[in-house]
Amino acid sequence: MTHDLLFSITGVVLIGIGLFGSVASTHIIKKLIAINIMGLGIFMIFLSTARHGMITDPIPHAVVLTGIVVAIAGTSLCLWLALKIHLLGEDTTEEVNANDV
Amino acid sequence: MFRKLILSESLSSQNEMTLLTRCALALVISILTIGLSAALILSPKAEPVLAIEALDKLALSGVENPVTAVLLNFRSYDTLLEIAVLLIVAVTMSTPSNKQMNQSAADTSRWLSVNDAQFVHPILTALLRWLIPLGILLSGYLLWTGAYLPGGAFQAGAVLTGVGVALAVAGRHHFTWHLFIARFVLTVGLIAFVAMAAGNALATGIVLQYPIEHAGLIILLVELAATISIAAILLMLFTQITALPNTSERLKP
Amino acid sequence: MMSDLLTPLLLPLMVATPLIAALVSILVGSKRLRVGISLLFAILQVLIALGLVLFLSTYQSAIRYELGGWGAPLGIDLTVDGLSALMLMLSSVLVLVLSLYSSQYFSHQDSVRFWPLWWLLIAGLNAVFLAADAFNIFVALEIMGLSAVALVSLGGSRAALMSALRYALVGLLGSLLYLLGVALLYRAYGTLDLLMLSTVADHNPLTWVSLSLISLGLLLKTALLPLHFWLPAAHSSAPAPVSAVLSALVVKASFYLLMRFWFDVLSPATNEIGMTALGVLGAVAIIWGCVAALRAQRLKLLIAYSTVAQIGYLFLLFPLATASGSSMINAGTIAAVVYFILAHALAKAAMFLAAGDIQSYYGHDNINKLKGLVLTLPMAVATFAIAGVSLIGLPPSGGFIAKWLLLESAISSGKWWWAVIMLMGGLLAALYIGKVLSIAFNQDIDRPTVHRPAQNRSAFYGFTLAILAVFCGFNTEWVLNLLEVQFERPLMTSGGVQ
Amino acid sequence: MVIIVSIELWMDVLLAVSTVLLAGLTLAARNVFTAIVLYVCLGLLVTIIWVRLNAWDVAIAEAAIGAGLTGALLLMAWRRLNHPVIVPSKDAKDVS
Repeated sequence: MTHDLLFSITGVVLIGIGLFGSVASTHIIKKLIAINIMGLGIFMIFLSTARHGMITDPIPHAVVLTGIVVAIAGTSLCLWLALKIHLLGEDTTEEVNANDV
Repeated sequence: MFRKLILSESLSSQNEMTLLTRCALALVISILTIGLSAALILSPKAEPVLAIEALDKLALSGVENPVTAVLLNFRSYDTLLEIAVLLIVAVTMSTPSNKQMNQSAADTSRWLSVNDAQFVHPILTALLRWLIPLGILLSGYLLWTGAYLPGGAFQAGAVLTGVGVALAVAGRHHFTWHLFIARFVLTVGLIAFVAMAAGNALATGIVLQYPIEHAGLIILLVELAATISIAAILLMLFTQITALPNTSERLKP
Repeated sequence: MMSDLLTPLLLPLMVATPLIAALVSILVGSKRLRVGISLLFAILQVLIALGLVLFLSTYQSAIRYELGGWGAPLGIDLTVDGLSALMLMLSSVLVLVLSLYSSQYFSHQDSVRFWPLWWLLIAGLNAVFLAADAFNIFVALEIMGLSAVALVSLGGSRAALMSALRYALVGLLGSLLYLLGVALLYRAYGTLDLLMLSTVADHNPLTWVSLSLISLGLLLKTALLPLHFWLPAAHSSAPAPVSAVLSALVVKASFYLLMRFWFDVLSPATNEIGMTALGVLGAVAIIWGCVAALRAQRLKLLIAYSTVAQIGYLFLLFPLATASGSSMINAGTIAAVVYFILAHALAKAAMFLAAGDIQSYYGHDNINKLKGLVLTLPMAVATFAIAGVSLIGLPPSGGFIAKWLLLESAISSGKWWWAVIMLMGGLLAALYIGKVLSIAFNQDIDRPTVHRPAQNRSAFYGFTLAILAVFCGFNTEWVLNLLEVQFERPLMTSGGVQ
Repeated sequence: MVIIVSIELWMDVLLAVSTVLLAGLTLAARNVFTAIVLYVCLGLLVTIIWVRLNAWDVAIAEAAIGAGLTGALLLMAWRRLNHPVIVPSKDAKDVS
């Protein structure tokens, strides 16, 4: 029991770290890494939930597998967009103010 | 919060937030983390009713690995939609990439073509002779044993992607993604899934319900198609992101 | 008898149709074929949705479909009740009109990616409206979110790509917060099925935390005020039909889920403070969105800010749904909000289409340079004006009915101050729409620099939507009746408020 | 609370603590390249945890997709983003 709780709490801490990183960091790749770390934390909660002594619940496992694939899809879409922007040239920072024209 | 985004390294020292806001953010998130942990510690875990039901019905699913049973039978609808998620990214990236990337006259009328690259990685090329058959074999093994042991379409697809990535990185081979055959390979997983759903609806009257006696075989076929698509899409993500506007610079360390 | 057996099949068909359309449009090589097949599937989808709505309103019973024949906790179910049938109907009608518009809007090069992504987006939308499983909603949200991002990026400009990237990051974060909430729910109750969750969920810290996380994730996707920062840029830099579908349907899908979770699935965990907080944010969004729309220089940006304001109205549902002291949920408020969704979706889509016509004719959409617009593009101005009537909430439009119902429930529950906000919002909306119209009717004519012949047909589609927005003010009875079709359990009448 | 002194538990505690530390280091890294490398290490460490949690299917997928392929994608994208664009793209400039 403590065993499962240990990894659940680890998951929560990972989520905290990831959440902070995804908001606070400005570099696109670091933001994506942070979001992925947050995903790892969530998966950890799912998988630690799956352990019930002798029985292992397969449903969270399937859920996490799906989650991993969705995560890489999202990550690569963001990377591709970043590259497209980079290939358009010009400077690489962008401050789009919500109020500008 | 998401106002400023930096794409290249040189500017990464800039911070959007002042130290104070960062501290405030850290404080808020640590409170949230502690609250969440407390909620987890205080609340009991549910009884594994669903797990027991899943393991009970395993015999009816056509496979012996419970995770494969969940992914391709009990909750196959999620897996179907998930392949659609991958397909979205594939479609987004499938534009014929910038013209200038192919000065080396790679044959773009074929899905996989051999080009006269200026630079070929000698060690990788030698390694590839072993890696490719080994990878395909391992992928097939993972797919086959996915029915009873850990493994299945995702793992097999990922291994197959590894083979493709090695092929692309070695420098001799080039993938073209907007051809019909490539588009077919990208979609075959979803096509097989939808066809299976429709076929099952005709056979059993319920969408996605397998006829029990053939369940194992149908699952294997759908998984095979899904493996091919997953591998192709993941490989495409990699090749589309690696393809630089000028190939000559690509393999410089 | 036969129809009873076949009707449930309409549920999986509703997801399968757009998926098949997406697959076909990926495989088909010629543009003409792609467009033709897309229109065919769009019509098919309207027929399927119509079948569902007819079934529900004649038999007055909700439908549940067990995919794979396993049944709820182990398998995944699809469900449709009055609310979701209405959303499906709305989305399929809008999709048909927008598909017709898009068939002319996109050149061959763009259409290679547009049609598959378009259909995948619609598959995601339909999957959200039909979903009865918490994790399935996550996957459906991802389909919707990622394809929306991809469609925004079709704009191709730096601004479009940048806003798509920001939208993608926000969307990913939102989905992850939602998934975390689902993980906690699974830990606490051992099930992902919404119907089961709604019967077992009770008032405890874990449920409360997971409701907050799910709400936060969905609020990010719905763009309620402090979390709206990504919306104006994304909605205003996308191609016109994409902007239309984003404002009309995509933000509504996540709001629909919020409604489900607050009033249905996790209602025991909700409390008055949370409800009021959401209402206050909504009120601020109304005022702030209107002011920002007034200050906007670009037409599409103005329309996007107006979306921020209109989303605010939707959130007035939360404080108004329960009369103080009573635990009964006011059905009139739900109906009002559903009316808001319908009327706003149609009016906003019409406006974006009109703006798209203006932009492709003039080559820009700078409001101050559109003097004399009424002479060059009279249809676009008419569309804008009629849709504006509904947004302001003037009779006899759908927007009027929505506001009327909402005002009524605000007064009857004794919370009249919300009514003041609503009236102010209407007034401000009249101002920003009046501003555009006064420039359009200005005597000095700005000659367009980029001259692309106006397409009468594409102007017609926007006009149709605007007329529909007004027209949906005439059949209130029918909508209210349909909304009463619910599952056999305290769906939207359960009281969890202390 | 009884503290069970077993090797397995200590191993898990060690795994958990090092995972958290590694995640913190990954995001604290000044250099993006370091962050990517640390993230891949984190992915491998987490793979071990998945094995400890009896999730072999997930462990295989995590090692291949989560750590391997994601790491490769991040690395490639990072390399390209730092690479100045020589030929200005013909893609559409800002329309607005």
